[in-house]
Amino acid sequence: MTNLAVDICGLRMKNPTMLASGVLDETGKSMLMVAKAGAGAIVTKSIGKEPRVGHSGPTIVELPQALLNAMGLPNPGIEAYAAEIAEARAGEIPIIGSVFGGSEEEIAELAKAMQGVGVAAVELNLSCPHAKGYGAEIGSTPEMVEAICRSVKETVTIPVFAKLTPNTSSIASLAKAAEKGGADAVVAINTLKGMVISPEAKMPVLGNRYGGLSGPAIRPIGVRCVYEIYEAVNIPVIGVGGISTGREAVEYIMAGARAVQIGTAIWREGPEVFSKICREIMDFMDEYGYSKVSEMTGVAHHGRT
Amino acid sequence: MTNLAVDICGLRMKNPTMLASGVLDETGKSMLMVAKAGAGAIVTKSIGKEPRVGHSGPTIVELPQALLNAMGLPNPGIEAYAAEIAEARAGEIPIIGSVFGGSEEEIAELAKAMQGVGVAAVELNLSCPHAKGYGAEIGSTPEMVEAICRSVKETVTIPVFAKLTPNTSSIASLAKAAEKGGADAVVAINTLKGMVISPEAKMPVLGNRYGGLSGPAIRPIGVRCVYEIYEAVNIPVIGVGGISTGREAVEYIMAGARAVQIGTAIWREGPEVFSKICREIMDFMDEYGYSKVSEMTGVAHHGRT
Amino acid sequence: MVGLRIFTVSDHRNETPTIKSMRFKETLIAAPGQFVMVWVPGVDEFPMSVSYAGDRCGITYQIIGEGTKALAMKKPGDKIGMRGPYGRGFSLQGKKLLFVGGGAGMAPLAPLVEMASIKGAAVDLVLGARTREEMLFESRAAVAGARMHLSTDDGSIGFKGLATELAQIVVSKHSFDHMYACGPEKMLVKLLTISTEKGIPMQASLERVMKCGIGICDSCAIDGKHVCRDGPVFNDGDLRKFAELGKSKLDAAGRKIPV
Amino acid sequence: MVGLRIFTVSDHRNETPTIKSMRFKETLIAAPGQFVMVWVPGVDEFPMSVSYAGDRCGITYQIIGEGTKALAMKKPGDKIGMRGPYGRGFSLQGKKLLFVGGGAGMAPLAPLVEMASIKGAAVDLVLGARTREEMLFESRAAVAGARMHLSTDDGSIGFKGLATELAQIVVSKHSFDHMYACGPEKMLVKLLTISTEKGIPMQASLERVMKCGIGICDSCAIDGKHVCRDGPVFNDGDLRKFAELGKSKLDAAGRKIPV
Ligand SMILES: Cc1cc2nc3c(=O)[nH]c(=O)nc-3n(C[C@H](O)[C@H](O)[C@H](O)COP(=O)(O)OP(=O)(O)OC[C@H]3O[C@@H](n4cnc5c(N)ncnc54)[C@H](O)[C@@H]3O)c2cc1C
Ligand SMILES: Cc1cc2nc3c(=O)[nH]c(=O)nc-3n(C[C@H](O)[C@H](O)[C@H](O)COP(=O)(O)OP(=O)(O)OC[C@H]3O[C@@H](n4cnc5c(N)ncnc54)[C@H](O)[C@@H]3O)c2cc1C
Ligand SMILES: Cc1cc2nc3c(=O)[nH]c(=O)nc-3n(C[C@H](O)[C@H](O)[C@H](O)COP(=O)(O)O)c2cc1C
Ligand SMILES: Cc1cc2nc3c(=O)[nH]c(=O)nc-3n(C[C@H](O)[C@H](O)[C@H](O)COP(=O)(O)O)c2cc1C
Ligand code: FES
Ligand code: FES
Repeated sequence: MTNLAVDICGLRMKNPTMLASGVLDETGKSMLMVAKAGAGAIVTKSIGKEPRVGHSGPTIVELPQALLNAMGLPNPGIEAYAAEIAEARAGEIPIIGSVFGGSEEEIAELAKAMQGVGVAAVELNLSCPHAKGYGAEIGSTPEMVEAICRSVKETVTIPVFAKLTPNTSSIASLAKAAEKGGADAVVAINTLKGMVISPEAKMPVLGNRYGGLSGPAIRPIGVRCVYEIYEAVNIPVIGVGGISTGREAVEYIMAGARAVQIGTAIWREGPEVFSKICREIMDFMDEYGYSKVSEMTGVAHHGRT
Repeated sequence: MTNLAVDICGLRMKNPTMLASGVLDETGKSMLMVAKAGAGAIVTKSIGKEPRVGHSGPTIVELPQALLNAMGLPNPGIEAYAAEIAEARAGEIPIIGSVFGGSEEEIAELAKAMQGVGVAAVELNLSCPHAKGYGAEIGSTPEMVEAICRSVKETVTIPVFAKLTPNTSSIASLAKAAEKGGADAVVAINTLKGMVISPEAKMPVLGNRYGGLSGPAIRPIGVRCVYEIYEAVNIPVIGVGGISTGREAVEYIMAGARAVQIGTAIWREGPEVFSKICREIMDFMDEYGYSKVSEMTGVAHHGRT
Repeated sequence: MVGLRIFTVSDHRNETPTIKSMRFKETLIAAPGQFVMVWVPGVDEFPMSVSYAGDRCGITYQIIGEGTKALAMKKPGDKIGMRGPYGRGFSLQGKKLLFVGGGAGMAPLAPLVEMASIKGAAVDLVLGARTREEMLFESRAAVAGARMHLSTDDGSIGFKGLATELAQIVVSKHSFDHMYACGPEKMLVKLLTISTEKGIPMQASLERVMKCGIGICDSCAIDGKHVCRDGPVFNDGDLRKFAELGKSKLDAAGRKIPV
Repeated sequence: MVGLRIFTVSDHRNETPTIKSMRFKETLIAAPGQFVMVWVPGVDEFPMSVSYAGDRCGITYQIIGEGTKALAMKKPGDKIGMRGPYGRGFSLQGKKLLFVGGGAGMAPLAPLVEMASIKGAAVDLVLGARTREEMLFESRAAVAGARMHLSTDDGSIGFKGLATELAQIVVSKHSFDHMYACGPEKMLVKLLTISTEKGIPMQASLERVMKCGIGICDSCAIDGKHVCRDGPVFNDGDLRKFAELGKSKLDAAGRKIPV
């Protein structure tokens, strides 16, 4: 019997797909809706201490195979957001709380608050490419990644996932640093820093000028990152970036991912993309004789490592 | 009168488009053909000291908006290649010799040989993401970039272009290092390191596993890099990555590029893409009232820097 | 770029002292009720209903804040960006139709009134405004053949009172088989009660903060649905299920605030 | 992925002691003369003409080096990758056609022979091989209705000598309005002379090292044209312009070597 269930650091997921942070996860009811649409777990929007309105518009540019976004980490602040998480937990799938902050202490504090609200794990956004003083700006050196992971691990008892940036010369070094700092898993990748200029307007389109590139265009970069990380660390890897079919999810899994996250695919396909991807993974496993998802994890390294 | 001519470090180009290194430039006759098709200048394939057959196949994966390649820097070696350059020079547009090597000395020696063959400028490939010991492996820290540029500048009298990798947390730092080392211009970007896995074959598709992503998918990353570099250095920037229309060339120019290079667009559009792009740039300039290309360079920074 | 297109202002005129229409040289195919994200370069981007679809497309907007103020400065020949059209517009059903438009809410309704008339439906329009000169698209609807019912808060023309009060009166006198509405959410809530009481199916266009316009950012969420993708037009079945309708919405930071 | 598709071997058989045909369960639409890039996972990728197009598509290959050796090991049910079809195939013209195939060069010609027969053209085929048992697709062409002219280097069957010598004889006896050829480049050069002398238009399929298959890497260059994109089939006009034809080609490193 083909079985899609996976276990990541004790989180039991009925299938290996998670909602990626920042997409349809500002409200409890939307997260519930995505849970009903078939996701195996939900990562919340990245939440900070205080409410933030984010960047001015445009916050999104649509491209043929990608989105460029500079939302700017809008969020109602951890206090107000607690009610949304409480609502989302009715969905009976694991809720992973994503947090961002400007310092070790702030991130640790937020992680603790998340734990208080009852999330199953916390994901540290060390990788948003377009918010000054947050995200990738504090997650771009192994030293910072290690220090932040360590602080958080000293503060919470739930599993800690470190979400890493691909805007680096060595994501494997960042992953090793996360592992050393005690992270229970790494998530790769966040968006790639990009820009679109309107020649007619003579200026960058995004209100913030710079944004993060997501969607099918970045998938080869995400797969490569997961492949590199898998060879560098022993903790689980969660793959994300441009997945919109079961085959593409399997690509990440074979590169080394235990589970995958899906964001931008919702743009073209709606939340139904989760059940579609799960069905496609199942079909692939049936055809190629896999009975458990974990049998596929990392097989693309076979005979190499 | 709308005029497409540009001048880069003394190289007079009839239009701002150059053939990017590694595409249709292994033979003199192909370079001549591209010159006839309308390119303003030609960058040669990256040439090393000895002949190299490159990686085993597959060397290319076609994606909807990108190519992933791992040619592996195949080339006949500088000695044999001299004849091809001699042939290409009949095209009466500037030929820029691209070189790669494993050390400062080797690169400087190759640059000197290129100068001997009569190229108008030399481009240093400090950025190929898929050849062990070359390219990005030696061009990923500012220290190395500076040292290599300095060695080359001490060795040749023709202009030196440093081609940089986007697989870094700060391409602006690499550009500053190139400027400090004496480079006359920087070229950005080379390909992004990526991987495609075939789930059915359970392995990476490329013979070399890792490859470089090029084409429309990477354009927002290239534009961002040029924009960042333009704010960081005073030497000219040459933009490359995913350009296949005049509008997209203008995007790079407004981000700060004095000229652009075109590679992957030839895949879908053939070498005729050069004259098409030039016509489209001309149309844009006519409509928006620009008479010289240089009037557009960097205008997307207006009111920012 | 798939989404964003540059449009050239062809003309720009005052519809009322606070509402302007901007038309463009370019064509935009859109169904009544669909919207675009309007980019005023260097300022902001915000959602606007397509008030004129097809050739010489256009939008009609109320000057509210920074974005619409900057839009109001644009002259013929100037360029702005728009992406879309997005969302699900109105679906034209029935033969005896009641339209209720409050304030700038007439923007998405006007092209639907025209379409309904062309298709031969009988159209009654309850048009509400603060005062006489703020009445939007009154003549446009009249020219299209709608039977007009005007209301103003100050009684400067027509019925003195709320559009919903006038709608209640109209509904009690005539029979309708479909209602279409756009305007303040309190108005929509009352119309929904009328729809329920009288058993008249209703469609209404909602507004929420919209950042992406394409169903991914959650800023326009209402009870797990998304105004940008599932709406902006919802039918009475959906509307009745929305616990947040007329009560709460999200602000730009995602905080729940009263409507 | 746009290009690469996975194909399942349906059957695999020896055509001659050194040439095998591999057919697949899947369909591949390709014109005669077009080629695919064949990926033997874990080994290499190389160009092969499509020798069977449409349903149960297939390729026919000579065992040369590592790649084709690995291919020869595949059994029904095994999977390989192919991308394509690429390039410009043959364009069928004329009514009285002369085909000249040398060795594995019959692979792209066989489907064209079939197509020509179906369209009612008269087909003469000069088929050359080293020895009798290396004769490729002899019966396939005969079944299609081609008039056969065989030549072997060792005289074990048919004319003893080169296919070009036999072709010269055939051409002197019959009249033709088009020639189609594939085989060793020296053979093509001689046929081109015949084509020029007799004024018979000719098309021939060329081989060069191919790495990308899509016209960007320059490895298949011949006088500034690209076999993968401008070819592999060229007409006599192009062929005559190629100074490198029969003389030089590039090796895998891009060095010019003798053909
Ligand atoms: C689907 C949709 C279609 C719309 N169509 C139209 C239309 O056709 N014509 C039109 O005039 N407007 C329309 N709107 C509303 C319009 O988007 C806002 O009025 C506009 O964004 C205000 O932008 P601003 O930059 O001028 O104001 P901001 O600076 O963004 O806001 C100024 C003040 O106005 C308030 N405000 C912001 N948005 C709204 C809103 N939606 N309603 C009421 N107050 C608001 C803010 O809270 C703030 O206090 C539509 C909205 C949606 C969601
Ligand atoms: C457009 C095109 C269509 C082709 N169609 C067919 C076909 O239908 N059937 C078929 O059998 N072959 C065909 N070939 C030739 C085929 O691609 C090569 O024989 C194959 O690449 C050899 O691969 P390998 O890995 O076995 O040998 P390699 O290990 O790559 O090479 C082994 C030896 O063979 C030599 N060699 C390599 N390529 C060729 C070549 N093209 N011709 C002669 N010797 C070569 C090498 O130089 C080397 O010495 C075609 C080539 C092209 C360009
Ligand atoms: C609109 C949008 C908002 C995002 N917000 C966040 C965020 O708040 N925190 C975060 O860690 N990642 C955020 N991301 C990144 C995604 O979680 C994901 O890493 C990335 O988009 C790649 O996956 P995808 O191609 O499936 O979207 C956001 C992405 C998008 C498109
Ligand atoms: C097949 C191929 C081969 C390439 N070879 C080289 C090379 O030898 N040296 C180099 O500096 N860049 C090389 N590049 C990178 C291009 O010059 C260019 O920087 C990159 O492809 C982005 O531009 P594009 O999207 O227009 O192709 C190669 C790219 C491709 C697709
Ligand atoms: S505006 Fe982003 S989800 Fe609706
Ligand atoms: S095989 Fe690459 S150009 Fe022809």
